Amino acid sequence: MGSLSLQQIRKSFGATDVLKGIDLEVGDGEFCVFVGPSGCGKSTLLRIIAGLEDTSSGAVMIDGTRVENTAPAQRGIAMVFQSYALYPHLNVRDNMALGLKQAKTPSAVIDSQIAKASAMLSLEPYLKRRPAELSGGQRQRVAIGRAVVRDPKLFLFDEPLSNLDAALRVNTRLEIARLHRELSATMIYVTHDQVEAMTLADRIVVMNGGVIEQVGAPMELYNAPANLFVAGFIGSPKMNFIDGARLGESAKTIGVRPEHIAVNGTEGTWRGTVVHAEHLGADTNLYLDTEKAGLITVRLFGEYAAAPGEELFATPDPARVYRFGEDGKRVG
Amino acid sequence: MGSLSLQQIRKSFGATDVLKGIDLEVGDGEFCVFVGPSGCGKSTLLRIIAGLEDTSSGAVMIDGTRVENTAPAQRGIAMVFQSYALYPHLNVRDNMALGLKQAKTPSAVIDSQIAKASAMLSLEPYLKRRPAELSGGQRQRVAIGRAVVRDPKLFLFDEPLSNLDAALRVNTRLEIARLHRELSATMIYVTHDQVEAMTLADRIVVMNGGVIEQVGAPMELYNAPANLFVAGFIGSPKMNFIDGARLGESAKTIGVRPEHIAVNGTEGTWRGTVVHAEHLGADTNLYLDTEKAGLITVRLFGEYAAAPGEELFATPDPARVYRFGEDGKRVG
Amino acid sequence: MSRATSSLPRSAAAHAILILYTIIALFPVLVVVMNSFKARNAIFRAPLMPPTTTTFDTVGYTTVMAQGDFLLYFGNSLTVTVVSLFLVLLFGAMAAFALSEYRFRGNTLTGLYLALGIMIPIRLGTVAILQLMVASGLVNTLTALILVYTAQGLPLAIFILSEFMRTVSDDLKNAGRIDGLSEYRIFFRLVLPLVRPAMATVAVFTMIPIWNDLWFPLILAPSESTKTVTLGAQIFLGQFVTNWNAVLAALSLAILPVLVLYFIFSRQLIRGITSGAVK
Amino acid sequence: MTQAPAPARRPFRWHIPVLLAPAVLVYSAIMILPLFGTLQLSLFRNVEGVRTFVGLANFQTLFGDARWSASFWNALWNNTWFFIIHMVVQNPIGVALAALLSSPRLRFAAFYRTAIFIPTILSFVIVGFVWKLILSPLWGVAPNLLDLVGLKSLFTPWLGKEEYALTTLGLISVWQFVGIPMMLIYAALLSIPDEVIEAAELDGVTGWSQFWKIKLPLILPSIGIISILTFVGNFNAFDLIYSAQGALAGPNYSTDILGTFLYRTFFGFQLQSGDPYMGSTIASMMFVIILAGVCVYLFAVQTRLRRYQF
Amino acid sequence: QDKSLTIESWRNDDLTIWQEKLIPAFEKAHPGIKVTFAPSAPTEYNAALNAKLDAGSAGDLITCRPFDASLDLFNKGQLADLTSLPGMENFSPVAKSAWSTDDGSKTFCVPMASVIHGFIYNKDAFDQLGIAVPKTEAEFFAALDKIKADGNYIPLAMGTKDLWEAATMGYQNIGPNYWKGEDGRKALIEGKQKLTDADWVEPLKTLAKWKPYLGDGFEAQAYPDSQNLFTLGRAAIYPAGSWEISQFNSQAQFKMGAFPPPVKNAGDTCYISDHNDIGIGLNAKSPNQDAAKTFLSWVASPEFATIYANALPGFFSLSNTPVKMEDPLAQEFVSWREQCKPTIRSTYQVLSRGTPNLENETWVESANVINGTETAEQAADKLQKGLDGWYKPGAAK
Ligand SMILES: Nc1ncnc2c1ncn2[C@@H]1O[C@H](COP(=O)(O)OP(=O)(O)OP(=O)(O)O)[C@@H](O)[C@H]1O
Ligand SMILES: Nc1ncnc2c1ncn2[C@@H]1O[C@H](COP(=O)(O)OP(=O)(O)OP(=O)(O)O)[C@@H](O)[C@H]1O
Ligand SMILES: [Mg+2]
Ligand SMILES: [Mg+2]
Repeated sequence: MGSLSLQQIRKSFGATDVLKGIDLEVGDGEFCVFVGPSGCGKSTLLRIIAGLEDTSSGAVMIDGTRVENTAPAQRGIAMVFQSYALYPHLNVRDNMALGLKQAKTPSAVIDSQIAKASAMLSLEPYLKRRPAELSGGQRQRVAIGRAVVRDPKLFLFDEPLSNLDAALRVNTRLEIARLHRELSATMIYVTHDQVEAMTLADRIVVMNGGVIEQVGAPMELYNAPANLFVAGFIGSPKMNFIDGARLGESAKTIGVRPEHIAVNGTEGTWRGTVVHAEHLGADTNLYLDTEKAGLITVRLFGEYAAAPGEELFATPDPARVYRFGEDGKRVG
Repeated sequence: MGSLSLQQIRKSFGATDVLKGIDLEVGDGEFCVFVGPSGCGKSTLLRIIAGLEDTSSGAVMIDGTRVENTAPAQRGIAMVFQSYALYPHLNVRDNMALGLKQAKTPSAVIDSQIAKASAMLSLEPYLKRRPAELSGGQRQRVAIGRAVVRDPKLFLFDEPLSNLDAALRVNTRLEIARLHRELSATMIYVTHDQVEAMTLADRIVVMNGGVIEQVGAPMELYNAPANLFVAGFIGSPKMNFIDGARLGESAKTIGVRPEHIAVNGTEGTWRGTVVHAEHLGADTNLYLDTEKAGLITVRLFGEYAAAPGEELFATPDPARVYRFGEDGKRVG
Repeated sequence: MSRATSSLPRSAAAHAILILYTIIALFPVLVVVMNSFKARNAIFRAPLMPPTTTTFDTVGYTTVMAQGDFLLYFGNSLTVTVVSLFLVLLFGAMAAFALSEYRFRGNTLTGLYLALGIMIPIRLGTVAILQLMVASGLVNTLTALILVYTAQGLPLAIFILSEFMRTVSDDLKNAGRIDGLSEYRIFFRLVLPLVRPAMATVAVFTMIPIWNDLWFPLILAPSESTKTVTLGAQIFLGQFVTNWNAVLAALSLAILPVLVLYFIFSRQLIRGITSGAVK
Repeated sequence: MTQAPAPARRPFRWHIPVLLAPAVLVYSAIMILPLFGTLQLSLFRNVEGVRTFVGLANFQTLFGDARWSASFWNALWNNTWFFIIHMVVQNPIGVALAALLSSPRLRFAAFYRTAIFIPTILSFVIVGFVWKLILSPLWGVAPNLLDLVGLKSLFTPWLGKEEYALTTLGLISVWQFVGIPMMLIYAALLSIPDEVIEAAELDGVTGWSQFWKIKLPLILPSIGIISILTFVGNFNAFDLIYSAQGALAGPNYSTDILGTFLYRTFFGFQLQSGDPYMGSTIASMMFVIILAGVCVYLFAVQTRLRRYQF
Repeated sequence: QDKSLTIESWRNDDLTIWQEKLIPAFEKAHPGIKVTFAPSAPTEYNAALNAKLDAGSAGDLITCRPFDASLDLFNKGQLADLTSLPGMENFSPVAKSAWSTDDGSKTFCVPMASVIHGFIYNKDAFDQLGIAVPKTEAEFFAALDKIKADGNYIPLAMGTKDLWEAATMGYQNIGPNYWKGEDGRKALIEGKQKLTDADWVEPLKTLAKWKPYLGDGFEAQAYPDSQNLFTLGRAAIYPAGSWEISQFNSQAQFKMGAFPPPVKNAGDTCYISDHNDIGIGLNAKSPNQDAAKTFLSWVASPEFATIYANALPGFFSLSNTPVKMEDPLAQEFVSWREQCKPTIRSTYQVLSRGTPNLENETWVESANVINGTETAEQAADKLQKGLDGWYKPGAAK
């Protein structure tokens, strides 16, 4: 229960092709994260899975059954909307309870479900408030709670944590992970957050411009990106791309992740000047203007005292250098 | 031009006290980031600065003039709303142009401003679309663009990047930083993102429950948090808090950041078992269940192969251990 | 065509109900229009029969065209209706915005004061209004009618519009304020376009009584050059004899312009909606 | 910390009077002054051809004189019934039609909407004529139609029977005006954000229960408006009854409502010459009744209705 | 400079006659005066006229309703005194009574026309069924029975929906025979008789007996329905006012005849309602007093009477000089003036001055009686009670 299969899904709004043939299999109980630049069609795809939007062509199958003509409520899914979509006239409790009441769930069960969800999302103090009286983050938590209480076989999350603060974000992320383990429900999750994507996903789907660029386990994408786009998209700060010709390499583009470059004050492969240093506490990002490789980013663990203007040598880890061909595909 | 001073700002909605006496000085040209848990009053404070909400009591001064009775438009500010608040009936271009047209800016200037902003925010393809035809992230970029084109002396950003994808996020973040340098405008910025807060801020204001917990430069907060709350809030993953009594310390609580713990397969201070490992590519988070310190998080640079169940020894960096007293204040 | 969110039986039922009600709504109208093309005898002999070759008769229309300058009357009606409508919408929306947007002392009282007008039939004020018009020399001008209809339409317009204006997002108006828009511009550039559906609705409500009114044209502007269609058609309502052919013809014709206006507004309604609010 | 200088006084918000002025001026000059000029006549009486102040004597007559009061209470009760018919027939039908029409991607919605609205744009003369024609026992439209469905025995001359006439007229009025609640509700329904409806779809709240649980609560303010408009409209109604049943609102005053009663008294009818004094007295009573209703709405209902900004 | 005059009227029906015949005739004789006939719908006329007079925007010439409606205007000073208008001598005091003060000393409108009540019948139907024109009530009902039995025709074309039809074409039509015309009417005004007296209840009783002869659903049958019913040949007898003549002539495709209200017993004196209906007066505030008076004098002239009566058969001139009329049906009606005693409608003079208004009540009660929702006695009782409520006989000035 809960497997999903998309076959050649296409969608256009008028003349704009938003999805250009999406094929995807999501196994039962899998946690699948969609990432991709803004506007690439993630929400649209999610809405198609939910049945809120019709496909222009292609098949959506849940548990092996084609569901294009099944009403959203019959698909056994729950969805958290990017814009929350709370019922403005109901208080938090009723927002969560409505779907259950509709399904004639006994009220004791409703109560316990809501108690659970609101504890998990720290919503207890607000159960009697209406959405208009909540802050942005509080609203988002209610939206998550509304999905969670329904125990669906397939969860659809559209950037559910983007308005939460760091602490809550981590908590809720862990709760969602736990939820996933406990319910063994299938989850489709759209996010912009690298950490969320990497930690939650069984598989990450990288979308771009209406097509899937690569599907794979998080570390697979990190270690073996299929092409320039995925390489640049996964990992933060972004992978450094250097013109192959400049380095005398045959590949079109050479990629090195910032964390795979070591710096040294005295010697190294590329000599450069510190342009800017970002001190994040746990790590430090240095922006170096190098003679050979141009402007590169280097990520260092912990604090590293480097003032702009300082001269440094950067050395890429040779085992961790990626090479991309003319067509953007990785060649080595 | 652009300094801000808040004196004893209080605000209540009916019986709920949302702001409980905020005092803050923001210097001219400073970049000030507000962080704090959801619902702590950040948006409310921003709205009070903008003049969209009246204070219950207290004084708001911009450039040394009390502005409580000055219309928002006269305060020389621009604001990016958490809910975007785009004009639904205007296309992207007009959304950005409206304020300028209003100020009777010559149309050549309008054009160039819009060209600049839309290039910076990758909005060129959408200039003729209406907000309803944009994705969430695209809308948010338009909202930022609308503020940017106006060159105000005081920017107010309410979680402007929360719906952007990682790449755009970094770009826009850098653009905002550049904007700040170039315009030397004062900026007040609300965010949930640690990286944003740490990299952008001249000073970070940590709010909690309607009061300011601490104000300081990013690394100051990271290295010298004033209390448990700030220590826990700044830094991700969160600082490990260990009961002082358990470790035989006099302080009530001992705090160690995950990145300040080293692990070793053979020896160390705390022996523990790996409960869960998060592989983020650039770093790895280990959750260890230790005998002496309970459940702790350890953050390691790069990839680290550790399977749940494995036994490991964790050693905190003694120079980086924080101690907190009964009242939550840091004592050492 | 959505298949997932609308089931066939449900939409079939919806269509069935709507068709049934459409028939109920249109049947009498059809009877009127049909009969306007029939000879008098045929109207009453067989009111349900569509005009046949034997009963087809445009005598009604020829009478209408022969008696009085109906083209002029149409023009007058249209002028009066459109101008009053414009003023009602403009003034009404302005006042509604002031009432719904700002908190000021006397807000509720002003609202109530502006609503008084819907509680007493304005006809009762006829004599005073007429005296006012006589004094200002406006008798037998379309201006007199426009003024009266504007006043008459305002209370309802304000009442409805202020309700709808409350649903416009505050953040949006605030964004405008920060953008430096004056309150007037916020009203004209932001709020007005967003309440377009409500404006269209109010326009429709306001327009109908104006178009159909008989009383004020009769009192204020009965002269040949200022007659409205409805007043013109009254010529055929005699004391003992009513020329039903002519009345039906005149009033059938009179439906057309309102229908056109209605179409214009309902397009606004739809356009207003599709421009929709955002998040 | 330096003591902050006192803030500049909040400038006078000129835009409020400016926005209100045109409406208030036109409305006061052309509506309120004449109307209250008329209403104050209720305190006067024509004594020997001279207008004389008589205080509340006219009201005493209206309620004390058996004949006046009988007419008044009759009209008031009829009016109330007329209103009830609209509330229980017109508004639910209007809301239901709007709900059907607003269902997403309904085909021909514009056609239905227009068709249903057409009766509203007809003049009373036509409405009176056509319904008299249809319901007339002589020309056979209604009897024949009933015959078609085998219900001919149900036919009676509804407009001519005391017990049915008012209800029949009420239903005709419903037929004519159902477009108004429909349009208002339609506009309100369309302003509900799609995503909220979609969330409901996902929650399994569809069809009627979606209407009851989601849409209806969100359009309550509009329903409130419609109710009060119906109330005001009905207690001011006049034209339909006047054009269908004449000023005497027959048979035997069974369709007399406050509007016709007022009109007859104020402007006179046939041999009865108009009595502006008693007329104004009745008008004042109507005004009081309607004002009371509106106040109840404004203060007791409207303030409790929650509005949602979408 | 031409003077131009505007005539206010409720007679939409007469618009073409004025435009095509009367006004050209006048303007030809009086160059320099232009006349416009500006009618409004009859139902709105009184109210609109009053408002315009009060505000001072009314036309120069005012078409006068009979009795109190116009008397009121005169008392308010809105109608000019026309007692000494040249041409007024052409009218008898009876003719002028509808537009004179109660004491008859002042007249304020020039009488234009009266209407006579009676019955118009479908001659073809009568011939076909072999029915003779009924002279007495018994014959009348026998004829009705016969028509009803035949089943081809509705015996009587009348409905009660419009109320006034029942009162005017029913009650006021047959009534004078019972209350003996002017005698009864005057006695009522003087208080010597009451509406509960037999003479006044009787016509209601007779009226109640009409019910079975009316068409199906007559309760919802409006006045135009009755007209159409008769002219389309579906009814045999039409309780009529003479004003119907011209329309019926043009619409009915069968031969028609007319008879006066049948008397109780053969040989009884017959009474007919010959009711002053239309007059024309002068707006006291008109700026064109002289021109208007010229016009009014012309209206009082036999020339006008002839054109008018022939253009509108059924509206009979009130002028002393006899008018030659072409229309046979109209001649039939007017011929009754010779055999029977004319009277005006009983409720019009004095008695409808107060509230409740006797005329209005009579409409309602007549309809109730025919509908069978009240008995004749109950109705009479109510009428008298209503009258007693305000009318003190003798106190009338
Ligand atoms: N109703 C619509 N009409 C026209 N274009 C639309 C419509 N809805 C979405 N689009 C376009 O489709 C594309 C995909 O939108 P979608 O909302 O799926 O993006 P997304 O991947 O969710 O982006 P984000 O991360 O910013 O939320 C966007 O370019 C958007 O502008
Ligand atoms: N109109 C209102 N009525 C009542 N309470 C309100 C209202 N607006 C905000 N609040 C409450 O005030 C508190 C602060 O809200 P605010 O929007 O400032 O939070 P925030 O810090 O911006 O949170 P987030 O990070 O989630 O956006 C919240 O608890 C919220 O529920
Ligand atoms: Mg999206
Ligand atoms: Mg906020």
